[in-house]
Amino acid sequence: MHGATPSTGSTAISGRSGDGPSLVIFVTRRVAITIPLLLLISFGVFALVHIAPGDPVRSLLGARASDPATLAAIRARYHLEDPFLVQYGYWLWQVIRGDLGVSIQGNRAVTSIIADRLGVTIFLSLMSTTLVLGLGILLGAVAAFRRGTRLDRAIVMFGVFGISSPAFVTGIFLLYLFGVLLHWFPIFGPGRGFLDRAWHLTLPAFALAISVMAIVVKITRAAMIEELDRDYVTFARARGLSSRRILFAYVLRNSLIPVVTAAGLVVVGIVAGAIYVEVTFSLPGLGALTVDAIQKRDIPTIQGTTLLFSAFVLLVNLAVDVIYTVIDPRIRFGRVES
Amino acid sequence: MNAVVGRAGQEGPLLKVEGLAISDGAVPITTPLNIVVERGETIAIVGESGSGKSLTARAIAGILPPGINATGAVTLDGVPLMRLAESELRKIRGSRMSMLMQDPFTMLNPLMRSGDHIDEMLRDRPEFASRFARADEVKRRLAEVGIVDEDVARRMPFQLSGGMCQRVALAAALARDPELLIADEPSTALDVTTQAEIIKLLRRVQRERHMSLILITHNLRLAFSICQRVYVLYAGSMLEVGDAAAVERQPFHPYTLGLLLSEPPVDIRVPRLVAIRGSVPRAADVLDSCGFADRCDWAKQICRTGKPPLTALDASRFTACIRQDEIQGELDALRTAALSAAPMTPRRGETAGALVRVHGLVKTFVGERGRPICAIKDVSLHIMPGESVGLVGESGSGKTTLGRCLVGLETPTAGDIHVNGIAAADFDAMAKADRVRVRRTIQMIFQDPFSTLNPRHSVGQALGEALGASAGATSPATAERIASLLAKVGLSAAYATRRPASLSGGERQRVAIARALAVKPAILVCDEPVSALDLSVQAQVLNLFRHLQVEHELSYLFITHDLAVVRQITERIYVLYLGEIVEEGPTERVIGNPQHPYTRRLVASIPRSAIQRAP
Amino acid sequence: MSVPAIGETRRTRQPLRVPIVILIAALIITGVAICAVLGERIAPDSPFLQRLAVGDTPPSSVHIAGTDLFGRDVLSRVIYGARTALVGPVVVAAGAFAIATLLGLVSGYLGGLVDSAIMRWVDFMFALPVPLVAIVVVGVVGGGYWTAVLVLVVLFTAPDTRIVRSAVLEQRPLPYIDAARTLGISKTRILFVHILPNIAPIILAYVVLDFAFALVNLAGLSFLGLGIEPGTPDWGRMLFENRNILFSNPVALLLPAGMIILTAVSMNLIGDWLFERFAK
Amino acid sequence: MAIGLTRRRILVAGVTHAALVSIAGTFAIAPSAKADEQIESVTCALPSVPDTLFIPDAWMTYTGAIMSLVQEGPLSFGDDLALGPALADRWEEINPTTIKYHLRGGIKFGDGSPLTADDIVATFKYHMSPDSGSQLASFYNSVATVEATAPDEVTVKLKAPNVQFAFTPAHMAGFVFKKEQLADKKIGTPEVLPLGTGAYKLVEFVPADHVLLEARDDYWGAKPVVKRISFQAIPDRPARLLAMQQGEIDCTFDLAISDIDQWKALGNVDVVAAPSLGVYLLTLDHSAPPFDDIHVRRAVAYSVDRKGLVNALLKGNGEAATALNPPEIWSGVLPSDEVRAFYDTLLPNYAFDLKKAKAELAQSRHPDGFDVTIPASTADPYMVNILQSVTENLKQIGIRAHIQQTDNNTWFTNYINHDRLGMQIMAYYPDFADAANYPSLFFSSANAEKNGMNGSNFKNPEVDAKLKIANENADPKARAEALKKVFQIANEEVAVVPIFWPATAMAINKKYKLTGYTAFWYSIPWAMRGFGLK
Repeated sequence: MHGATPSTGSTAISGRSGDGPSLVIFVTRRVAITIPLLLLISFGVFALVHIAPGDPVRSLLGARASDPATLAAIRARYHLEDPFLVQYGYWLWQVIRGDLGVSIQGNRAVTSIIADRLGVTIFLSLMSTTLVLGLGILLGAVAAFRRGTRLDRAIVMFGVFGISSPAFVTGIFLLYLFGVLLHWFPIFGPGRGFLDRAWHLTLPAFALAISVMAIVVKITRAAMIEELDRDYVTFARARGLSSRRILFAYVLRNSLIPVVTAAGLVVVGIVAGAIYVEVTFSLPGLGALTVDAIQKRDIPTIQGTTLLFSAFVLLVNLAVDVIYTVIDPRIRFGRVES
Repeated sequence: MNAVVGRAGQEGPLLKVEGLAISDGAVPITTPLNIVVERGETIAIVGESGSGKSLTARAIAGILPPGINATGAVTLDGVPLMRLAESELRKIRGSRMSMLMQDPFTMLNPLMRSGDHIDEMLRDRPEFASRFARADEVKRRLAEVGIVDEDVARRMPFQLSGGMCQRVALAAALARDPELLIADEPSTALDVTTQAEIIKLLRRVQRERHMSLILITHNLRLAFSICQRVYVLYAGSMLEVGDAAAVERQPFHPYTLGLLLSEPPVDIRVPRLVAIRGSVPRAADVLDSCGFADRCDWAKQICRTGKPPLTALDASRFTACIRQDEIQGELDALRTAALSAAPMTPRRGETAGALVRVHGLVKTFVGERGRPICAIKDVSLHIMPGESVGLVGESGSGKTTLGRCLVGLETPTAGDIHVNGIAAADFDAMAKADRVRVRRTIQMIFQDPFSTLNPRHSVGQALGEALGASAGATSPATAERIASLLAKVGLSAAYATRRPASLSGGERQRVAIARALAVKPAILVCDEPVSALDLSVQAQVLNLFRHLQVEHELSYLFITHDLAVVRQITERIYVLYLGEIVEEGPTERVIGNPQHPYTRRLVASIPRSAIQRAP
Repeated sequence: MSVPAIGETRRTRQPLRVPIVILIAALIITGVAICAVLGERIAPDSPFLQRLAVGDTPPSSVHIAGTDLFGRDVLSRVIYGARTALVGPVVVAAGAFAIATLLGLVSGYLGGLVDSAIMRWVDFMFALPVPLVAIVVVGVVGGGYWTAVLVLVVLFTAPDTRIVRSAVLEQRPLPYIDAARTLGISKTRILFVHILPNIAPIILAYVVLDFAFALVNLAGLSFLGLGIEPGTPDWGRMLFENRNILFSNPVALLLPAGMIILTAVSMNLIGDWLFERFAK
Repeated sequence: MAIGLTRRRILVAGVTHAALVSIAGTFAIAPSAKADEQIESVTCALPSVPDTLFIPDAWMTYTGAIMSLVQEGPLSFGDDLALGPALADRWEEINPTTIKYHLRGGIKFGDGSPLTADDIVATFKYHMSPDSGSQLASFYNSVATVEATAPDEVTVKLKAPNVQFAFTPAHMAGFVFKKEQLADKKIGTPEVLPLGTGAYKLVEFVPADHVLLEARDDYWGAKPVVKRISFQAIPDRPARLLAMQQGEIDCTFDLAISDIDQWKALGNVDVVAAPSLGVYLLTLDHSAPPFDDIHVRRAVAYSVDRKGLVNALLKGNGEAATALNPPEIWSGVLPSDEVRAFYDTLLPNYAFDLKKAKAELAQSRHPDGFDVTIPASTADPYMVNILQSVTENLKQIGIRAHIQQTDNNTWFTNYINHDRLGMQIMAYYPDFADAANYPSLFFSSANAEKNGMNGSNFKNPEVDAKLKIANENADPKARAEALKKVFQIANEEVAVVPIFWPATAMAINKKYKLTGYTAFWYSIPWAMRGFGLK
């Protein structure tokens, strides 16, 4: 993955300014950047209809009977006679009102298809995010504290394996081992009800988590090692503070900031991984829907899921930036990063 | 070492370090060291970089970095520290022995309010169980270190100045009232005036608490000014130990003498600084000889046949020089000569047309959220051909910005710069020919010797580029031209093939000077060119500057915070304070008789030795 | 303020000590590269020869890794498959970094409007979930292996540009650059003779890491049946095709899966090591 | 339709001269298991569960597999694929363009409301209305009017004689909805589950995931054997296999034929197979180079290893196709053994032979070969794999063939638009069994244009004439002779390159049996056709 390891270097001069307004300004500005990004993404998503080879009407119509009345309806709905940008305007307006069009495979509103599928994906993502953060931070911390030992090397190696083996390969492996050979976990379906669902989604969540966890392990480990070497940690030790206090108030807390900033990467990893994992484990989630729609060239559905995924990633990034601002006083109080 | 007489009425020294040897894996960092600290005593461990002084301090406190280990015995008030478990040691740290570190900006947890650093030290104590009791105590503790502004406790560390941070850290280190404080270069990272305040504060606190203090420093002058005894550490070995006053008066080891002599005096301009040749070796490379032998004028074969032991000369004096009795006479003579050296009269530059003329220069940076930050406000100055001018100021005074404006690295917001009569305020707006002429007139030497050379280029490549690819270069670089450049800065032609990584700081700075000289400039802007160098090397480079000035009729704009350095190298100085020139005049006048309150403060903050110069 | 002299350690050139793990990783990559170059010549059997009458069979003495649905020798196909496993990721990593290096150098060194424009674009690209976009674009636009490679090049360029730019920004304020500027060295020379060699280790490390990431992503696309032309021996495609013969010849699935993991792990290890050793 | 976009997607405007085949008759439904053998519940896996259960919006075999238990049409397919009664106890052809259906009395929907002729009319009209956008609208292309001519009688008038409409009332296209529900926009969603007159009613539906059915007590026909049936989506083939192995599911439909050996190996499973009546073929554009050259076409025909493909891809569960029509589809015209015998006489015999293929190519105007790209739908389980083999063989004789994977829509749109056809692969499954169906689609010159299935652009006046006879003549003998001639010409000219006739298969836990599994499994209430404990 790409090193978005943020600098936590304590450089720079303090700009002494009030804290209140600067946070508001920062968040406002960050939101203001997000909106054009969302628009750009929506534009790309809209353009899919036209990027797709062939007649856009065909793309939107799918295999439905192409009698003149239906064709006319499609043309009218998507304003295909208008210039490209005008079409986009109309489409965007519909999207803003919560209308993503109609799936070509069943005349159903894309929004309601997505609504049906959303639950599984959210459950899966939350579960594996919990795993990624919980296990990832734990492993990263253990590796940092046992730096240079076999345990450290084993953890680092595990991370490298995780990031190197595609989620679907891990998935097939887990499925075969725990589902088929050991019968510990069910091998298909998302389950019904909370506990049953958690039970069914355990293997998929692990497969997903393993492929993403490396990022968190790597960053936590690096940040922790960096923190352990910091002057203020040495100073805290020199003052005789307890190791618990040093761990929690100094090392862990400070090294979590870069982990938070990596949340964007984690979310991208989970979204992408969910696609493969849902396919591997036959889960009726958004990822499987996307792949299915691609295989059937169901453009409206592809547009819907892509827009949703991208918007989600954008919003998480926004949230991460805001959280980051709140938890790191250096930014909250408006320090100049140099 | 047990010969040191304890103060009457006390039972033995507070801290006893015996045979402390530090190593990085199998690579030794120090030979076995012995240190004694009496109750209420202040000692200094003095050494240049690589001497192992900081690690010695950390070994005493039991907080060596991972991978570094120590053997020997450290006894604090009868308790053998090195045999204690980490959990036991933790109870001693902070409450009996505490430590203060060098960089005030990195010593405090950036995510914790400054008051909490003191607060967290108090939590274990029953009388401070309540938050309010602790808050009161934090206030009291901050007051002790001179912070009366109650708001400081609530601020984040990055909102405080370096001096403030150092005070907060001191209060935190002292929060459990330790009997021993180890201060590792507590003032080095601070501005000159703040340095003096922090040292004063340390002394006051030490006296009031009757606390023992170990001061780790590279600054002999500072050590002599506040410590009772001095330990001189060099390449991992103790070379000399003794009463501060005695050592200063009559050093027994050639190294100590060299250090003393190479330190430029602030009050006079000496004809030539006494430099120690070469640079500090690694401890591992000098295991079986006197560490200083290679740089010593008196070294004989005997110095290289084994590590000379630290031997007692009288009750309070120790030296590791085995030829001490033979050479002491010469040492004394040199010392006396230096003290009585006749001040050199600086040569005055001609008063004809100025080489560089700056008028009404203003530089504003765009700060956070578009707020302008004024680095330089209306500065005017001039430099005559062949003249060496000092620009003195602390960090944030705008002195570096001014220098960068002169060589076109920054474009001033307003004002004029004329170099050789060419308007050179905005390099982008200049005609190409003019730009080439200005570039060939004015060059710059930078502060950090470690990044002043491209690590991927050999010395020859760097100089070759300056000769052949710089603005207006007409002829290609040849090996001869490179060799002659190297010769100008006192390096042999063999250096051309070397890479920066294999050079010492002083050598790099020489190469950087040679590179600047490649275009035969009339003036060099030198931005703190020696401040990152070890004292013994600093003198070499300063001598080189002086030599080059005479040889090539160079002008200098010498930017520095160090009055002693400007004293040695400049004829006239400008004092820059918060972007404005507050005082200007001949160097001896400004330092000898400062007018502006800021200049006075600056001059007053220099640690003075007890010994007065012979009139 | 003065840089304190303490803690200044002399950096001497240490002999290059390569950990055993990295040696093994390098050996694996070399092996894969040899397979890629020699392909059919070292394969025990033609990777294309179909034996429809035989069909999928488990490993035997004739076919060490068994055969696939078409009776093709799995081992030979895995050996031959090293070609697409290496070529695509190499093109992605090298292509993305070639573009990113140019953009990053220009953006980081020149600053100003050019920088803002490039960085806005990078911000936008950065907000996209790469694998999802690759799936959607390759899926909708169609086209084969090279479409997938091209899409990944474009998608990888953004994060790579950011890496190069921040590396440039790290070098830019260093005195040796100032010195070169003061001497009037041309911008191009500063960029390519001074800055580029200094950031090259970082670029190299990330090229290697990008390779691993590209390999995994291309395999993912193949696994979904996108990208590569059917019939081409390709590890990802073999996963997709041989998934359905999991029970009759598991090796047909496990071998390419193992090769993907092994290659990606090796590349990741080498990249991490390069980064630790040279770029820090 | 997962595989099924191929399934009579375009209902053939070309076959307008429908034959007057006698289709009236009676048929007794095979008796269900006895009531005392009742099974509590059965879980059945499908490769996917649709997003809606409203057939007009979800024309997939999997929708049919579920809804055929819930809904019924006026008629039904028997185990022999012939038409039988269902909601209509009898039907008659008044004339070639008028059919009357007489409803059985006392039939109730799942909610207890009675079935009326209006419901049938409303259903038919819904499919016919262009506003509704029914995916099955083409089944009703030939219908002029539908009327309830009596409370228990529905009369359908055709625009022209059309033999194929006769099958529609038995197909899932004819499943009858309750009139009121058709007006509800939400029909098919979990909120408004479609009602039907079938033996089961829908209880629970989670789109794309699972469906739960419950047996009705008030069903007009035989008592259902299984009380509850649930359908679970398991798209992944190995996962489905694993689920079966673990006993988590009892049965599954639409097995990938190539997996059959693995299914059989499970031990606790019976695999039930039947001819699917489908066919895989290559079309070669006769109207443009290089396939306008008979030698090139023959070279291609010799390059297809049909037996090998049947072995490798179908694991023997199918037949190498020597002609377009699977033998079973001739039923009613010619017994299948006679068909096979006839096929053996066809000359030349294009058995796999690369030497002959090379020789043919050498004789052609393109002795050095040429480049050709063949689009293939990734939704179909065999197309890409067939082409992997074919392209490899073609490469060996010098034709540089490439596969272009596309989604089903693109592939089909490309095919049906007749735009630069070159070589195409086609998979076709019928919705009813009629021997003239395939030849009319693929060989008639009327279909050699946009929206026609004749992707070879094959035009032959004699073939057209014979097809007219086959389509309009009711006499099986006459039809057989006409069709034989058609196939002889088509074979000689290489009108298409047939590949294989796959079987269709489902898997069922060994403790159960299912006798009534046919090619039309998705249009019949399978749980009522011989399903029960062994």
